[in-house]
Amino acid sequence: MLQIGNGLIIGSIYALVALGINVIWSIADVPDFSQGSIFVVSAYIGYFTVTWVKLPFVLALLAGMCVGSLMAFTFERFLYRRWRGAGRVQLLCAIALFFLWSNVVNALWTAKAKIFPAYLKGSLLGFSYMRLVVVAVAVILFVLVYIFIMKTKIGKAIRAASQESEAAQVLGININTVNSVVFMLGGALSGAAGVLVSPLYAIFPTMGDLPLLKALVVVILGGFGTVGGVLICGLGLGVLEALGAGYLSSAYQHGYAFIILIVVLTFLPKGLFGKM
Amino acid sequence: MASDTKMIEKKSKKVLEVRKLTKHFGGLAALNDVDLDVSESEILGIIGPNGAGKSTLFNIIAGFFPPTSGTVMFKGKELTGLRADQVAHQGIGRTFQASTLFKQFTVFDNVFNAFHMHYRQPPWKALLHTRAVRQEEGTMKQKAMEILNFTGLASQKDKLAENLSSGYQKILAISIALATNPKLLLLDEPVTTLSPHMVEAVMGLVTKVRDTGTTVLIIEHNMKAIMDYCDRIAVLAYGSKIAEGLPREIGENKEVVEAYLGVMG
Amino acid sequence: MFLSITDLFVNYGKLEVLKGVSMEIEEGEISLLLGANGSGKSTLLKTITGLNRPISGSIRFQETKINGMASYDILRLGIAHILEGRKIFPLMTVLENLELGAYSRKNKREIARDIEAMCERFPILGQKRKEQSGNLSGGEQQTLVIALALMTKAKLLLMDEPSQGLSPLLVNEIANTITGLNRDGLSIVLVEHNLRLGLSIADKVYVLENGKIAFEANSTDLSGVEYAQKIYLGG
Amino acid sequence: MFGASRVAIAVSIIILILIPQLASNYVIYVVILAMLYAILTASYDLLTGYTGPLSFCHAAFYGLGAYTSAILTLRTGMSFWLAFPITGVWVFLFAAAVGYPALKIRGHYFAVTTFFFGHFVYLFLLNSRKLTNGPLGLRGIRPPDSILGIDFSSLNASYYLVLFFGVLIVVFLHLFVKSRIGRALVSIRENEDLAESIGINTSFYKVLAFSISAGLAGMAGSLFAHFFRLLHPSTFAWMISEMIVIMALVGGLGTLIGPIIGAGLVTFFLELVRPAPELRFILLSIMLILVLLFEPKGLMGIFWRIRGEK
Repeated sequence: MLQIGNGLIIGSIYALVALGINVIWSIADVPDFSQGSIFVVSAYIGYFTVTWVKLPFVLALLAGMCVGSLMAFTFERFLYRRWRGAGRVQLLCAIALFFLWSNVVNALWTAKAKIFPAYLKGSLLGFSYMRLVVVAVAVILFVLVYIFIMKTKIGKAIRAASQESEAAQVLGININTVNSVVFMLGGALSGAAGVLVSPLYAIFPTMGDLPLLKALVVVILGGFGTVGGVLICGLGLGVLEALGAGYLSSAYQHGYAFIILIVVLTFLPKGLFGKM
Repeated sequence: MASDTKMIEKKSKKVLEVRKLTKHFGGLAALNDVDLDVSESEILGIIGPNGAGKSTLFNIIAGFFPPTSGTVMFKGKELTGLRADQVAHQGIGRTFQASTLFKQFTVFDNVFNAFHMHYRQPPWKALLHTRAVRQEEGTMKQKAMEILNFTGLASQKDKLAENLSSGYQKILAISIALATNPKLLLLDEPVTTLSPHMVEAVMGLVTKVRDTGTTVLIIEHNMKAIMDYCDRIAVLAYGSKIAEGLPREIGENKEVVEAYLGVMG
Repeated sequence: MFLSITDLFVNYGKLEVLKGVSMEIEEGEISLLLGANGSGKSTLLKTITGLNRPISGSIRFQETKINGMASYDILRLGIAHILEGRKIFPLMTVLENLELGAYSRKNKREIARDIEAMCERFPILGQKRKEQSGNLSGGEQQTLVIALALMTKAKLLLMDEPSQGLSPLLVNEIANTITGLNRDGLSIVLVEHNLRLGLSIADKVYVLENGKIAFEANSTDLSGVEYAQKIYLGG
Repeated sequence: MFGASRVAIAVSIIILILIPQLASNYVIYVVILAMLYAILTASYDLLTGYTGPLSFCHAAFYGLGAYTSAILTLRTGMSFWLAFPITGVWVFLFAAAVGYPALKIRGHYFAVTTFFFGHFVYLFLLNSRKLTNGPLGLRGIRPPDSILGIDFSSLNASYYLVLFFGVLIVVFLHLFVKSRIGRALVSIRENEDLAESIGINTSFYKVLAFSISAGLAGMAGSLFAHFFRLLHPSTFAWMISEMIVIMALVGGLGTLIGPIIGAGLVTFFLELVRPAPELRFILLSIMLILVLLFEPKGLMGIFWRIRGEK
């Protein structure tokens, strides 16, 4: 029970990062590794907002999301956009950005782990409130993104562009705007995930590696899935890992995702779910 | 009379037999129960409106994807289930609709590379570049030059493929396919977009290829090329074969004209 | 002049596709653009609506130079484009598709009214408005594509092979729809393989060959067979 | 042109042979490192440069090789001279087993999968405490046994050992890519459909290139293990894979010589900024972005441009 709960908590972090990567991948056709560094940078921004500026956690979360979307916007506007259609270069650029920012963080704030101060005390059914907040915020963000994608005008434009890019363009959809919006959306989600996870674990420069990898797996398994599909895949992966760690071996906890990935891709090359 | 007996004689030597070939993409039927017989040393034209399933037929014969049902027999041997490279080893060469070439290679290297499956020296010797291997490569180079001479590209041999005119690109695509030494050649739109002069040149080459004993299957929209150079024509529409016969018969077939051009009278 | 194209050059990679296309299209007419496969008809249409960038030459629409403009600005000026191959948004409902057609328009009440009008004009769309458009039949999808383009309220409609892959019965329906639209005041540039469809409704005919307009005429000047010979039989 | 490049290669080999006689121990040490990286980039080039698929896990095979060789010699007392080829074969086979399903995945999916695989191997090295001694690393690895009276615990002898195998591997790669197999690989890179239509079994050759590339990286790992005699998982983390990618791109993919020059230059560059270690990778990644922006063909692209070729 506890394991399933913890799995859901970490799974909702995977799902948050995955959702952004998923939308970006379906529009810009690049697995945006730089979301991993946005995750980390935002976690630090959240940390400094709480410890230095002494603002409440909610504002730290917002700050992280703003910084995240700003970073992603910048990357898209000034780098990825130059190579639209040249997927290989975009991918190399994404890797370079991830590499760059991991090291910038390391240079700025050292590899030494920082402890994010607790902002809520107490627990429910064995889960601290802070953990429950993670799931709650994740669910709220998922609902918001769902409404955004499904109901708003720009959301519909995003879906249209991901299905038939040229047809969307001749109907008056500005593909540059759509790109900017999806990157900002992705950045905000990764930023939120980074800040949310900070109080549960320590903050350190490589904290984004695993969530990024797991999110990429979720996206691939979900086969550019629906918003709901990403959530289910993310939570499912979190729970599977937690159960695996509990009953099999915790040392290889992070390998399960890889094994699942290889198995699923071998037998179901299109992933588990349908399209957005 | 004489030509009729020749036809009968030809029919007895079937090279390719397509039986009840069906291909569904999702819910869409791209090919529906298509039967097709191709005799030795004939040029068979396949025509039909866009989306009729012509390229799908080629891709299935060449092993690029499997049919939903039905079979393809080549010289009495079942092709269905073979990979594309295995089909090539059976003696089937093909070109692609868009000018699919090794664009960054020279014309010569395009053809030379296509000799891949004719090497007999074992790979470890190839690594050591032994004298036998160098000799073999020399032979292949010679053969590549022979093909370029045959197709008339010898003067262009050092140009990069991407810098060729579109007509020469189509000829280069055929030259590459010829390097596999095919018994059956599948040409996907070999003269589309070409000027009448180049059409003559390419189709002349196709005839020359046929005269060496190779059977040729052509998908083409240029009706003049098809009518003038094909021995027989098969017509596909909406995934089914709606007619087959001599060019003269096809040209007079109202159903064909209607399906293909939408022209009455 | 309504739409005027002067000396347009377009490359596709290193391949020269259009080599100096010039044509003038009058308001209120149906212009049929013919040419063999790969002669550059789709490229020409895509260049008009900003999906391709020309190397040189100019395109003017109602005296505004539109080459170099982005697709969404060209649409706002009043040119809609029906791409080849029934490009709808298959994972969205019919209604959502129609809303996307009106993406560049602002007035919500008008849009709602137009959607209703569209559902009346094409009853099948009204019946299936809640269905995922990917599940519609080929003919229904083609209807939806046309409805989508109409939702843009364009003055000029570029249509790329609307009859492709449709049965003869549906082709007739499409022909009726196109003439209907034209009667309502829409100018149309039609790329069409089906000569009978094209010639029966077109006012002007243009033939694209070797990257240029090789030939233009009023559609009544020649019979269908002569056109067919011109284009397909290499006459 | 051809003659000039032959002369250049001969001169560089002579310089490489002379270095231990002329330079300080520090320089020798750095050049050994550069030569190990050159083996890695050259073998990486076989897959990504010549065959096409973009891979982000080369350091994983490097690490697998290093640990395999170290564990074999430590646990069984096997000699380096036996462990070295066994390591190569084992990593080759391992890569074939992984590559067979993985290479069915195309494009970005493959790249992401390799990235994941690289991290997976790193985590395995880090967490399999019994086998690899986990984060503490492996110590006490023996230098290669002496043969013909050469004592390989000396720096100079190690240098010549790495140089010898480095040259051997590069010559092998050169022969490989110049052979008809190499031509088949390049055909696959240029156009996979056309390659199939001329009878090339593309999946077989891709797995072959992947496995050979990995096997050679494994051998580089083995050399590394017996030269440094100390292994730590972080030497094989994903950042090292990315460093190899950067070295190869800086030099120019698909040229063999380019990635080797890239390895040398980047290693040299990394030593220059040694006083500010936290800046090293920052500058490296900026270097990659600059290469992507201005000359995707790397130094070889600049070289060709100057000579007015291609």
